[in-house]
Amino acid sequence: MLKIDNINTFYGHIHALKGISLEVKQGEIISLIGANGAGKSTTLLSISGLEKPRSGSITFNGEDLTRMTPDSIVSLGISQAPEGRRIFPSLTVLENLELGAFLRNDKKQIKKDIEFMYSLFPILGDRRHQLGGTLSGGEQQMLTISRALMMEPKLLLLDEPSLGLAPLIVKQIFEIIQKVNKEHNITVFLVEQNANQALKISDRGYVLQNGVITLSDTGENLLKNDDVRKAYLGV
Amino acid sequence: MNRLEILKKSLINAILGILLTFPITVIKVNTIEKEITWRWYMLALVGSVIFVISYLWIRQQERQKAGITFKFKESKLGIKYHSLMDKPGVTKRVLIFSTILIIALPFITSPYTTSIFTTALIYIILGLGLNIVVGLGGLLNLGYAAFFGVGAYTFAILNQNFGIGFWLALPLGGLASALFGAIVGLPVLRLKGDYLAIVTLGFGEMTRIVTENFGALTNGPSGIANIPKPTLFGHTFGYFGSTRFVYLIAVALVVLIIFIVWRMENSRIGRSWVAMREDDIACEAMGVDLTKAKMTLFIISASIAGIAGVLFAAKTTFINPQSFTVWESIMILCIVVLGGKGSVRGVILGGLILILLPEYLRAFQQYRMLIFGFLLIVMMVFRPGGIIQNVRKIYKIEGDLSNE
Amino acid sequence: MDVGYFFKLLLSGLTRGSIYALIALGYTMVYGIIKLINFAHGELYMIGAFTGLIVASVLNYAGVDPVLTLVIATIFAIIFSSAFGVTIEKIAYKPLRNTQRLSALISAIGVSMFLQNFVLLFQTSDFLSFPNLIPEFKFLAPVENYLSSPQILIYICTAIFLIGFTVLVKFTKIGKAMRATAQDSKMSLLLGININKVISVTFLTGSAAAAIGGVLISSQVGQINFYIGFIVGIKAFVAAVLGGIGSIGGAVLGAFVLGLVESFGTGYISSDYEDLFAFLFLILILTFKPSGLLGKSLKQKV
Amino acid sequence: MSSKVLEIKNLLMQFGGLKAVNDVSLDIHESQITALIGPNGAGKTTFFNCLTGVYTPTSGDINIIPPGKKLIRANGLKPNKITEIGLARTFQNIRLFQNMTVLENVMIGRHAVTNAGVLGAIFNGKKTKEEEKKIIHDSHEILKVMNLEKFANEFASNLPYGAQRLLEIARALATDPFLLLLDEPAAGMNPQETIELIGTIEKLKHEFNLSILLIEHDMHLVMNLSDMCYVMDYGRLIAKGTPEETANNPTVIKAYLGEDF
Repeated sequence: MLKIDNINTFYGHIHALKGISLEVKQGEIISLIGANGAGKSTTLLSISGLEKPRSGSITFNGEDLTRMTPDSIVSLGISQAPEGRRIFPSLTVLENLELGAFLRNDKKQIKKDIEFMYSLFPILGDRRHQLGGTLSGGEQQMLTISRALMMEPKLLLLDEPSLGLAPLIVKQIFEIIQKVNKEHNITVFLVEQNANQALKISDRGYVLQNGVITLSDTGENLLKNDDVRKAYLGV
Repeated sequence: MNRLEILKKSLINAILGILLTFPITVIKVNTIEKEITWRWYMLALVGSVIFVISYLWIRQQERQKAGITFKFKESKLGIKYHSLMDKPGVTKRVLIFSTILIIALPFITSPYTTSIFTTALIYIILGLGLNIVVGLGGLLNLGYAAFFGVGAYTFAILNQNFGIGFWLALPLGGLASALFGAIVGLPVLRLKGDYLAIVTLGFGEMTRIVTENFGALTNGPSGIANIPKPTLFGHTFGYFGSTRFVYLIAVALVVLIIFIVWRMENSRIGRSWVAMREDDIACEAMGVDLTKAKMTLFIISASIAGIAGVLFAAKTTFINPQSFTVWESIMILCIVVLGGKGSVRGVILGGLILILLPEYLRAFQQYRMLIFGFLLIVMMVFRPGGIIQNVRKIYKIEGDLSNE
Repeated sequence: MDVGYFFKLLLSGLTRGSIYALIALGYTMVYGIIKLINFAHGELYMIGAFTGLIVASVLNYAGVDPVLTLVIATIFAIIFSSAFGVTIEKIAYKPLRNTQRLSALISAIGVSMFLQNFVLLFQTSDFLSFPNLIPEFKFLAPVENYLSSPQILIYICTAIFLIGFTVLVKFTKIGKAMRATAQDSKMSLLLGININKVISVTFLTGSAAAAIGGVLISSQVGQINFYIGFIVGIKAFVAAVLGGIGSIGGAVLGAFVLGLVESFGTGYISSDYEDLFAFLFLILILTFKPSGLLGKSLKQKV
Repeated sequence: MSSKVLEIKNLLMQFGGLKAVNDVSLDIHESQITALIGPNGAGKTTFFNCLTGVYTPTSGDINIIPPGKKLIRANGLKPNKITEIGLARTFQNIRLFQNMTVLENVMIGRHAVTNAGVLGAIFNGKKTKEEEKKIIHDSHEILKVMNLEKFANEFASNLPYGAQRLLEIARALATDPFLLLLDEPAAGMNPQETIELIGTIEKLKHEFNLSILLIEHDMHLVMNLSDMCYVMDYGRLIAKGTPEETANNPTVIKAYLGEDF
């Protein structure tokens, strides 16, 4: 479905991604784990077209993304919930969700989908007319994910959904990720610091170190891998 | 994009440009005679100018996109320059030579040239002063000309009423301006970013308006004339002599202020200013009193403007409120940003360019301000960091300090 | 106290306020979206006024009906002002979107100088008189000492524009996209919003408002020159900041407050200090409310 | 039990109708590590901001008792004053001076304990010169302790993430505090880095005789480090005790940790 082939991305003079290749297949949950600054977010931003790789290609169902603008990439069905939540603080919960469906025109279905999000995260339903900025961190994260789902994505990119959240909320979020993957057939590409939780729900995983992919295997195997255990699981 | 595509795009831009400017360029209205003149030849004129500019513009944009930027160090001239300068003793000789040149300038050129260069030097002083606030402290001040004006008027008024001369007025002007800075600073420094910018602009305009209307002291819009030129131990100069003398004083003041600014930048205080610019909240948490730091910045920068003001009054011997308008403040800001904010060399370069360029663009007469505005845009689009990017002295650990 | 005089000042304050509101809107919208003080915004008002004057003169001297002339002139003014606004953004601001804001400000100053001198050069530095196109409204006869036809027209046009604009921003898709872009442009990109389009629409709407203001005020005052945009631009900017820059309601409120302050200040205190009141009031307000009347507190999240 | 260095009584911080910190009382004792945990939006960071002078609390008392000195009521003091008294903090979302070097970042921390002024800067006399030298020397020492020496001349923005977090702590140490306030020091660190951080914090506590208050989500770190643990939810304190006690407290599990912790 998504194929990244040997991309190199630069931030000014910093070589952030050094020839990364990876693949995401239809229906999978894939996680990309690695330390801060390894280039995880850059990988996601490159897919969404916010960072342009200097070389290499990114294809989605055969279409080359590297030459497309961010909005046309979204229209292909790739949505991203970026790091740090980034909800619109002065818009209401409802308006935030509506903006998630910006490229859609089926008003009735949009309404239904919003109700569906409220059923996934009841707390959002309670706060629908509240401004995004007044939500707590966990609620904001829920809003970010549901907003990304409002695009009816084929591929959902999640950047650190558990960052800075209380353990209880983290658990909930991961359950929802699994749920949308299984029940709604949404492929998920997950970038996580919390390697333990992420690998547990993933079909496969990649380990990124200093802009290079050093390991790739099934989630299960990576959880057992000694290097991974030492560096990312704290064992 | 290849050349043909650029040409095609430029052609389209030219046509769009013609359409855009049509009413203003082609139709001329004479509302007194109630006549309309249609200047169709303008179509060709405007079209071709836009075509050429568009071509150059797009080509340069393409070059920058491809990562080709002009680096002096790597250009032919630059390589020659650096290989020459790296030879031992050359730097010293160049320094001596340029010092001599700078001092000799008024004696080898016309008084007119000397006078223009003096103006440039005054603006360099202003640029250096504003640079402390904008470049180091990151506070945008759009009313800087008011401090300049306070210095100039202090000299003019003190001279008219008490006969005080240039040399005594110089520190007094700086002091008056510093005091004014403190008064302005009190309400202003709580504000941040653009709020600060507009309020300083407001203060600048208010100062000008009060000056224009407070005729008893300032002589209103017509200003104060007959301000004396500086003397040397009571000796007065003739016209040529005093032009040269003012120039030399300006040079001396620039050197002195560069020295002071340099010392401050590399001190505990200067460091706290830079930290404040980087992140004011963290800076405060490190124990820096922000109010005090901002106030110090503001006052020092104001007093530098005050000194420049006294010098300006002495140079022109005539001042009126029109010399201290918003546009003047904007000019000084342009010097700082164009040259490269935070950099002393940048400010010097910016001052020379912004003052000398319009003077020597006089050949183009009425076009000069048009070209000048355009050049500002071009400069910012293609080199937004200014001509010289800031090179701050960085503290480094050399060797092992632990055994000292 | 002379009640009549008071009302006269009040109404003229509202007129000023209306014009400031139309211009301040553009300032605040552009600021909200790209965080740029568009120093050249006042120039768009001037371009609007000039285009209006030129078109109106051509039609007027050709003997076209005054009301029709005014309508056509306003439409042309809107078209050309908007085109200038969008072009300026593309040329002078877009390349600077990711650099320090100060550089973009200098670029805007460059644009302002350029446009002033462009009009000065191709037209004239003298004042040009605007043809008298606004009909006398008969129903105003009983109050004609206080309220003139142009004033009524200014109120009506401003009200219509403000209502239309509110609808645009609050309820349309592009309006929502504008608000989203203003809050987080990167996130808006990730939602599939074409922010270049949003920014263009912002400049277009802002310039259109300025053009309307330009034509209206010129036909009231009766004459214009190339410099009218600068000082009005600064006043409108003051209004936008007064209300809390970035806040649309704030800009409108700030504009009317400023208009009234100026009108009463010149009427009751002294007309010599006309321009002083605006700034004095601004400083007073910001001293007590550093983020403007309706501005959100700038307190950053720590 | 050792003596108190900080005493909070009935602290209330209200934003409009929202009580972000609601009637919180807690004490911090000398040479102890106190942890403050709780769900997101519980008001922990707001509580921190009240202590460090970023916000002025609506009501209640913040009393600082520097070891061997008199009690100081700190409500409404400006952040730099609080730092001068001896409380230093780090920030949840790293706030380094990005375009300054690592060494310079720490040198700013020495600002409050030095005093060269404008005139000193211009004339650069013997005293000023010596003070500058000492600032560099002291800062260098702190970098050594934090194991950041190798980055000394790098720009802060070029540091790896974990090192940036450490630099935040180094910079805070430079102000000579007796109480260190750490806002999520392990946020975004991987488990390996977190383990190292635990060691570093332990070391600091002993070497500088520091009292520490930390906000953290990483229970591993909290359990390993803290002597005392407070739990906040919806602005209120809902539990206190040793880390083990808190981890087993049913209220805490329900509000924060989840069943299978």
